[in-house]
Amino acid sequence: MLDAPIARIENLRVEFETKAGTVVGVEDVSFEIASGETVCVVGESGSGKSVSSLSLMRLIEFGGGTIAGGKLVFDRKEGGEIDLAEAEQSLMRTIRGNEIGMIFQEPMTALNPVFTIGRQLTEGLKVHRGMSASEADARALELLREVRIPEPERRLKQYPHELSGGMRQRVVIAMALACKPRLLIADEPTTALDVTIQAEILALIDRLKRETGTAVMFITHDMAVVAQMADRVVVMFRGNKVEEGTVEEIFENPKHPYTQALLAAVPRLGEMTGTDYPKPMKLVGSNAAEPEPIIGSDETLLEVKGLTTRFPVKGGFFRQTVANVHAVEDLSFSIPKGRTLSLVGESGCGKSTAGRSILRLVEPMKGSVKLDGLDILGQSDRDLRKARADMQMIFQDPFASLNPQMKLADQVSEPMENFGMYSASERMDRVAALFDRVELPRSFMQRYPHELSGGQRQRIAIARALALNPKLIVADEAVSALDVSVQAQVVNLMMELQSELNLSYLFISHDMAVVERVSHDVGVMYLGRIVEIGPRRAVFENPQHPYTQALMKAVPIADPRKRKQEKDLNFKPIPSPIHPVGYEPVKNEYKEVGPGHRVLISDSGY
Amino acid sequence: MTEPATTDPQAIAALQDKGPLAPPRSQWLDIWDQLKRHKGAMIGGFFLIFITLAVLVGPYIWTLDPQKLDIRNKDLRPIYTAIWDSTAKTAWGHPFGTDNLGRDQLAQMLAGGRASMAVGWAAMLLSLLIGTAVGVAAGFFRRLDGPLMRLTDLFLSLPILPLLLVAVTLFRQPLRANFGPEGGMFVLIVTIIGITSWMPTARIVRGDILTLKEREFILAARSIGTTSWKTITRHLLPNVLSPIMVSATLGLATAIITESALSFLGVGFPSDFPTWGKMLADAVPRMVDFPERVILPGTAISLTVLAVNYLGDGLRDALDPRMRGR
Amino acid sequence: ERGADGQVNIIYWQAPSIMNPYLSGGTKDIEAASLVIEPLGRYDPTGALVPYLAEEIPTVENGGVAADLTSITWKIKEGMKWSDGSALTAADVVFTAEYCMSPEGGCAQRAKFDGVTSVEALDDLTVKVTFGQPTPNPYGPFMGGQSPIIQKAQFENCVGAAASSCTDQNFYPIGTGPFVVTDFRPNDVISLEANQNYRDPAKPAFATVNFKGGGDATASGRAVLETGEYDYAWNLQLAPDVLAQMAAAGKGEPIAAFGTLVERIEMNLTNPSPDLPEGERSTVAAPHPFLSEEPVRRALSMAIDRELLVEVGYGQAGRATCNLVPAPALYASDNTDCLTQDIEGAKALLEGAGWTDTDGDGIRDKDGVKLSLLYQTSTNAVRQDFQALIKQWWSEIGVETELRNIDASVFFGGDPGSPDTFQKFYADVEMYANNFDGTDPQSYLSMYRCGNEPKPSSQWQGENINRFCSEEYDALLDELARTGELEKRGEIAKKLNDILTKETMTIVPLVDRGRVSARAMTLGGVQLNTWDSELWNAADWYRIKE
Amino acid sequence: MLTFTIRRLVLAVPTLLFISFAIFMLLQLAPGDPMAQVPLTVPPEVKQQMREALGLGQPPLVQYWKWLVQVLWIEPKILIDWLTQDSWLLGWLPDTNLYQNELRVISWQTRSPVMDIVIQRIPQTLWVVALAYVVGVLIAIPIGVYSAYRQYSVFDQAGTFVTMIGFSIPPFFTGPLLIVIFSVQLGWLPSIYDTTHVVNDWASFKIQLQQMIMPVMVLALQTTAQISRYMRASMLDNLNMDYVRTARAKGMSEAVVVTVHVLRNSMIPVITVIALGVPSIFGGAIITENVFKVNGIGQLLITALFANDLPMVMTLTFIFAFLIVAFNLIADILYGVLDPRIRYD
Ligand SMILES: Nc1ncnc2c1ncn2[C@@H]1O[C@H](COP(=O)(O)OP(=O)(O)OP(=O)(O)O)[C@@H](O)[C@H]1O
Ligand SMILES: Nc1ncnc2c1ncn2[C@@H]1O[C@H](COP(=O)(O)OP(=O)(O)OP(=O)(O)O)[C@@H](O)[C@H]1O
Ligand SMILES: [Mg+2]
Ligand SMILES: [Mg+2]
Ligand code: NI
Repeated sequence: MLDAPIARIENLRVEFETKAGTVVGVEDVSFEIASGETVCVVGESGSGKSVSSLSLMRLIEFGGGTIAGGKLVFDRKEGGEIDLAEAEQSLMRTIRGNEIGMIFQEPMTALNPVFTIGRQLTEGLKVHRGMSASEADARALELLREVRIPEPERRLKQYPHELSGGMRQRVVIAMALACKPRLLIADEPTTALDVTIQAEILALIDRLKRETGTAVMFITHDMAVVAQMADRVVVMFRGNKVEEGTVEEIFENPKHPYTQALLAAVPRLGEMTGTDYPKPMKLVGSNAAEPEPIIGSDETLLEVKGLTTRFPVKGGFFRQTVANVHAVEDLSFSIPKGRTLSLVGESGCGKSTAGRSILRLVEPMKGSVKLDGLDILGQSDRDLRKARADMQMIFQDPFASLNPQMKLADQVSEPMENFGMYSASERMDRVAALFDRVELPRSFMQRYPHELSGGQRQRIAIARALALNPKLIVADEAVSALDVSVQAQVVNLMMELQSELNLSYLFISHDMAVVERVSHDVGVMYLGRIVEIGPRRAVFENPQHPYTQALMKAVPIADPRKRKQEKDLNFKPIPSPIHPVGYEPVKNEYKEVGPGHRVLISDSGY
Repeated sequence: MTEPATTDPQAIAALQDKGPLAPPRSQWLDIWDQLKRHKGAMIGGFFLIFITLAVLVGPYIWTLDPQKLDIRNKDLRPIYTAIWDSTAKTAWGHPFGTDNLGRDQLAQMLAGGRASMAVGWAAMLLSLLIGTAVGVAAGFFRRLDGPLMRLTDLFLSLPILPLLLVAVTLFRQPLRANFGPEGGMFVLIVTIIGITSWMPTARIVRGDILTLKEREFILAARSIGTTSWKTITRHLLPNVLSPIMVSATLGLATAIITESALSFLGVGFPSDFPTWGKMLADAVPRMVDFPERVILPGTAISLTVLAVNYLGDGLRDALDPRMRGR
Repeated sequence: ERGADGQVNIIYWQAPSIMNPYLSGGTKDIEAASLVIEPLGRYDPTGALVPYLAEEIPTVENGGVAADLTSITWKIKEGMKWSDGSALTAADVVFTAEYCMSPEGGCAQRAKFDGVTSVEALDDLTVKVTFGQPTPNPYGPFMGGQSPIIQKAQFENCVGAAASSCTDQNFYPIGTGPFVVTDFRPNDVISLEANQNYRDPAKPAFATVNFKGGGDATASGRAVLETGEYDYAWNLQLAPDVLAQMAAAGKGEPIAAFGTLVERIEMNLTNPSPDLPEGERSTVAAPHPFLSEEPVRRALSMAIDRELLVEVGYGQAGRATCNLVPAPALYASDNTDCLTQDIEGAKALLEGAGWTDTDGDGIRDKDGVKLSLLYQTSTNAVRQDFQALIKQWWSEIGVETELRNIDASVFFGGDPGSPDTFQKFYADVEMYANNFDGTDPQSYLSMYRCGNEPKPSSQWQGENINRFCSEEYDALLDELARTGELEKRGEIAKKLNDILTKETMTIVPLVDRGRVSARAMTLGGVQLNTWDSELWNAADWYRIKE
Repeated sequence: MLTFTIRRLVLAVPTLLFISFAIFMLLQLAPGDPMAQVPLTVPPEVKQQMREALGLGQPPLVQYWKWLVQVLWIEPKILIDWLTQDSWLLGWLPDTNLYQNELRVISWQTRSPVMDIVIQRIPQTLWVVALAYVVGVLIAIPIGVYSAYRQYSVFDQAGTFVTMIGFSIPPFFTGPLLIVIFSVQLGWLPSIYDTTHVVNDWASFKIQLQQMIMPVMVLALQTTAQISRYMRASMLDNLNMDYVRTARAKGMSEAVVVTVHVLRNSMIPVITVIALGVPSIFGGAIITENVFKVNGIGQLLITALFANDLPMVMTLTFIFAFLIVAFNLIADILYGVLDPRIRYD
């Protein structure tokens, strides 16, 4: 504790009136934040983190909630302490954005799409600081420089959609900082971002805190981020605070069983160092035997050669193709039966496109894909449908990949129905078996997706993918959107299924720690190409390509004693993958640096 | 890495997903439960049922022939006028009064309601059907988009009156032979209203389909080998239900009103075939002396439209599983 | 004094679209034009002929009409001036005839000039019209609102095919009438001002006319009778109770007058069954299965209560009638047999003719033929009320009726391609109203001549709607054409009328329809005229000062 | 954006040709005859002559071609001549004399050029029908905004109720009702619209207002009902967006949040709905125009229809189709202009 607390939450209780009755969002939470201190609030999804922070801003009322009890004591710069829970909205308006700044979770939607960055930045300044337009503009420019946005002058006149996710999040931070607030609330500011950008944003917040002495309330469910940022940690669980302590205490000596379970579920980069084969995680409280490593076989299942996918950019008067997005360039790899190949890389590098091209959900331009000897790209539409029975896909967003209007059982049985497999009653039996398989109670069969949690939903997606007994599953960011604890369970489930059913996975992710956990082989992608590919151990322990090295450096480690320094980070923005029509990229050439470990030596654009 | 010392059962519970605790129930029960909570929808629904029953069953209870002229008893006032005006000509035999030719107003209301509701529902359903089909086709099949949208423009610019006249000339005879004079005209009117009012639905549905198509679950459906037809019926249509519902509620109102406008312009059902719209149109010149003659059908139309609107609101909420249980 | 009374507001619920009656047969256009252009003579409210631009009405007695009835000579009043100040001469009259008789011009009043072989100017003020054969009624050309004189100087370049491109001339004709058009908005509004060169220096009393068109009869009635916004409303075809209620407001009064317009039911003597091949349907080749029987037609007529129809549909503006020619008195038959309803008599008649209800469904039948009728008419509130009433009466005598109403523009459109025109008569009975121009019924009665029926070979043109055919009738018609003596003509005409109505019941007249218009209480000088334009004496209108 | 616009414009040409052809054939099929107004006393031969004088004897394709040339070639020439000779806008350009007395599109009913009549009707249509649309929109937007902001409040419920009632009552009833109340009983307002009225000072403007108010209100009722529904739905969508929370977190007042941030976003879909409704101004007010005798384009169309004035009906429908296509395009462009996320190319 450095100073007198700036904000003190005492026995906060927040309720929501819903049609189903009163829902308690936060039951009983108390903690305090001192200036110059970063307090991380962690906990699984729905534990009340956002609700607490919104209550502090008194924004909770607009979402239909009421502060049913407790105090929110805030120490104003002048005028001493007040209880925000009792304050008038008009008073709150002078505090919000002025003395308390807030950064929201979703950089994509937190900005108003129809106003320029400049306008949104200066708005608060004009209201709280009474600045003239030109003064506000000058200050906005200054702010953008502070958050290190390239070409700040140009940004002021741009619209949010013209910026990348990372830049947008920086704008949101700049907005929160505009009036030099004394308390900054950051609600999962990096969850939606790439590792590399995440690292930069974290460094930025940390630097601002150090330079201005702002108190920071940092909300996240990513323990690695906590380890990186926190001075103190508050652990929340189902609306209650269950534990509080300095970051070291929490990480090294968690008291509450929930905290212990949480920490156990966090995959940590480097955990697998020294092993060759992936191994399911040991979770707290599971009575399963010590997990076995998954060996797989050497027999090739999927063989991809020279896969190239480009998206035409139409333009001009006749809507002819004027350019191509080179999403995937000359990709070659193979996956043996029962093994996992992971593709990692930054957002937009073509991972998803690669996965979809293999299933021909997008049409590749050239190359060959052979699944168990069957030439996928050569199949007619009808045969392709049949071939798809052998390869299935699990998507990133468990919300978006399930039809909100269909019952779960129907969704899981749909693939079987499509292929006319089994009779109706057999199908239901099989669905039930699949529910057992993915460890969901059979009673869920008659429910709708929205009635399930994210993890449960992802299990449904897995069950659906398994329904056809596929040989290959393409898992596109299958666990990225899940809470750590849930993530661990889903990852374990996938690995168990692999060892039991001898499945092969193409595992697409940007989370290096998870990748380390699950893969036999790893391919690192950059701008549509694989820059380095090889056995996981070789790639992780001995990265050869400069991009791979930089990527490894950016990954936060869930250990407060291994914090990264800002100066370690060195990222260039990814060049555009759009090239005019006649453009022919160079062929990929690889150098073999170890058994099966190849590194791109031709130009990669990095 | 710190291995937890103890395995506390609470920790397992902590990591277990908390699912909904309520036992599963049938979908229709759920929808019904949700609907029950929507007060407007309930009132609307009951009114709709009431009026439907009234026009369906009413004529068997109130057996007076709506076309029967009773010229001696013409221009009777509804019996309730007797409350404030004891000199008013009223008769218990004609509780809603009679019109200028002595036709019983209650019987006319019932028979007229039958026609109006039938036209409204049928035309609305037809226009929904066409609109949804065109909208889905245009949104789903990229190649059909341009032609279908131009077709929509064409239909938007078609004038309804000449269309009706053409249809009457070309099809009256065969339709009359098949459906009888009133039935034939019914089919004609319904068709004309239907094919001149599907365009907004098509536009809205197309827009929604275009955005839905980008959603991951459609891709997922494709990856599990769902055919286009199944994708449309299983995944797309249920998700555009809500804009379709809005179109439906507005469509019913428009259909009833268009029918009345056609009656007003004198191109519609045979003259002795009552509809609410026609009753209203016929009564307008006498609305000062006999306000009930405009008020009765006018209120009937308005209340039906309102009821459908509220019911539609409620159904839209109830049919959306995300809204249910909230 | 001219122009002293300010503005008069006239409302016609059908809006005039042109000011040239030669290019439009519509009453609204003819009447609007009558404010501006005038004929040589007009009919007055009694049907008598009065000279307008002519010195006097030429007759055989005064020598204006040749004794052999083949020519008529008009003398124009001296000093008549066009509104542009130039003098009206015989050349203008001759030109008018030329204009209308030019075949490419599509003159709507061409029938007025039927039989005319030449029109020549004898001198500056005398015109002689010669007919190809003796014409007992030579007052077709230049008489009445349909045949006014137009100015040669203005229309010279508009003869024949050029007629329709002369927009200015057709909208702003130069005339001799009391008013001059200042602004013509087709189908909307006409603004007129007093003609400074009008022959009577004290007239018209109004300086300007605002002639509004459009809407419906109810609204225009309301504008005169209830709100007083307008001074004169034309042709208020409204139910009597509605009209009475409006008049109760006291701002104006309805005025009524009778002419020759008769609302009637026409019986189809041929078979309109859709089962017949096209070309035979509704033609003389296929007689009607039961309407060809006289007792059936008579029974249908007997079942109708005409007085009640009048009460419901027309009030003061109608009279029950049994005659096709209800006026003038000279030609009107005294047949009143049909005026009392006789349901029982009708039943007995049918019974006697062998039409009985054998299967107990309430509909009479004979040899498997049911008395089931399709009854069509044009769309119009009063007609639909009539249909409903008559359907009811017919059902009482065991006749089933299906009603059909057809949009007037189709029903009267004469399109040979449409199955719904009154000429095609694809129905068993149909109802509409018709009248004759002027006071002589000869051509009117000639419509029912044998062979004059609409048929495929004549592109379904023809006026013998019922497909009536009688040698006796045709012989009488020929006799009428030869007869010049009025008494005798009257007798023959009455006989013809009775053949069609009383004796054969081919035509079932219902109502002698008068014209109801409305005037504001403050508008004086109005004399409703059904023989000519209602605005025939607009020059005499004035404002009644309180 | 520009290429998009040009592309769509060029594509619009075949579309319009196709639409006009389809409508032409439809009208050809329609029964009826321009001689319907001619009394029965006029003998059939005369009617036949009149028909031929109108050019009715020609085969339909020839008629269509003639009409097409007249509308797309001759009428524009007249417009250009007028622009360069009489209009103040382009009057400084050298006078052109493109029009050489070729036959224009002539109405069968009035024997005058169709376009002249259409132009004559424009003021009424703009004064009443267009103004009603504007009024309707102006009323609808605040209603929609407020009912969404206070969803399920009394105001919201009442708004829904009133707008739905307004939507469900046909204008042939509301019109006469207003007339009976305000013209007959109270005598405040004229029941018949004077199209010749010229506004040149305050007093005449007041008269214009008086005669406009009833038809405008009757028409606006319909517009209001629909637009406010759309507005409400769109507002509801946007009120739950994250950026609204961001704006509040910045300390913006509710007024700013709603009227600046949310309104602008919600207007995007509504603007296109509004734009797409504009064409109906020119054809959709038939009954109201008739009731108040406003005699605008709608009344012109209906009289032409009943008189079977084919060139008039054809030309009006074509103008209508043109407007529909044009406003489709405008709606798309507006969408792109208002929503920076959308860029057509
Ligand atoms: N507007 C609302 N209406 C009803 N319940 C709500 C509302 N907002 C939040 N809740 C409930 O309050 C609880 C806490 O939600 P909160 O958003 O604070 O979770 P969180 O910890 O921020 O989760 P996440 O990591 O997913 O952001 C949840 O159970 C949620 O269902
Ligand atoms: N349907 C498409 N049309 C045009 N371009 C596309 C399409 N899909 C993807 N792209 C482009 O292809 C490139 C690769 O996209 P892809 O989705 O494969 O990236 P990713 O590595 O999966 O990124 P993320 O981690 O964000 O999911 C991107 O530049 C993207 O903009
Ligand atoms: Mg949250
Ligand atoms: Mg991706
Ligand atoms: Ni550890």
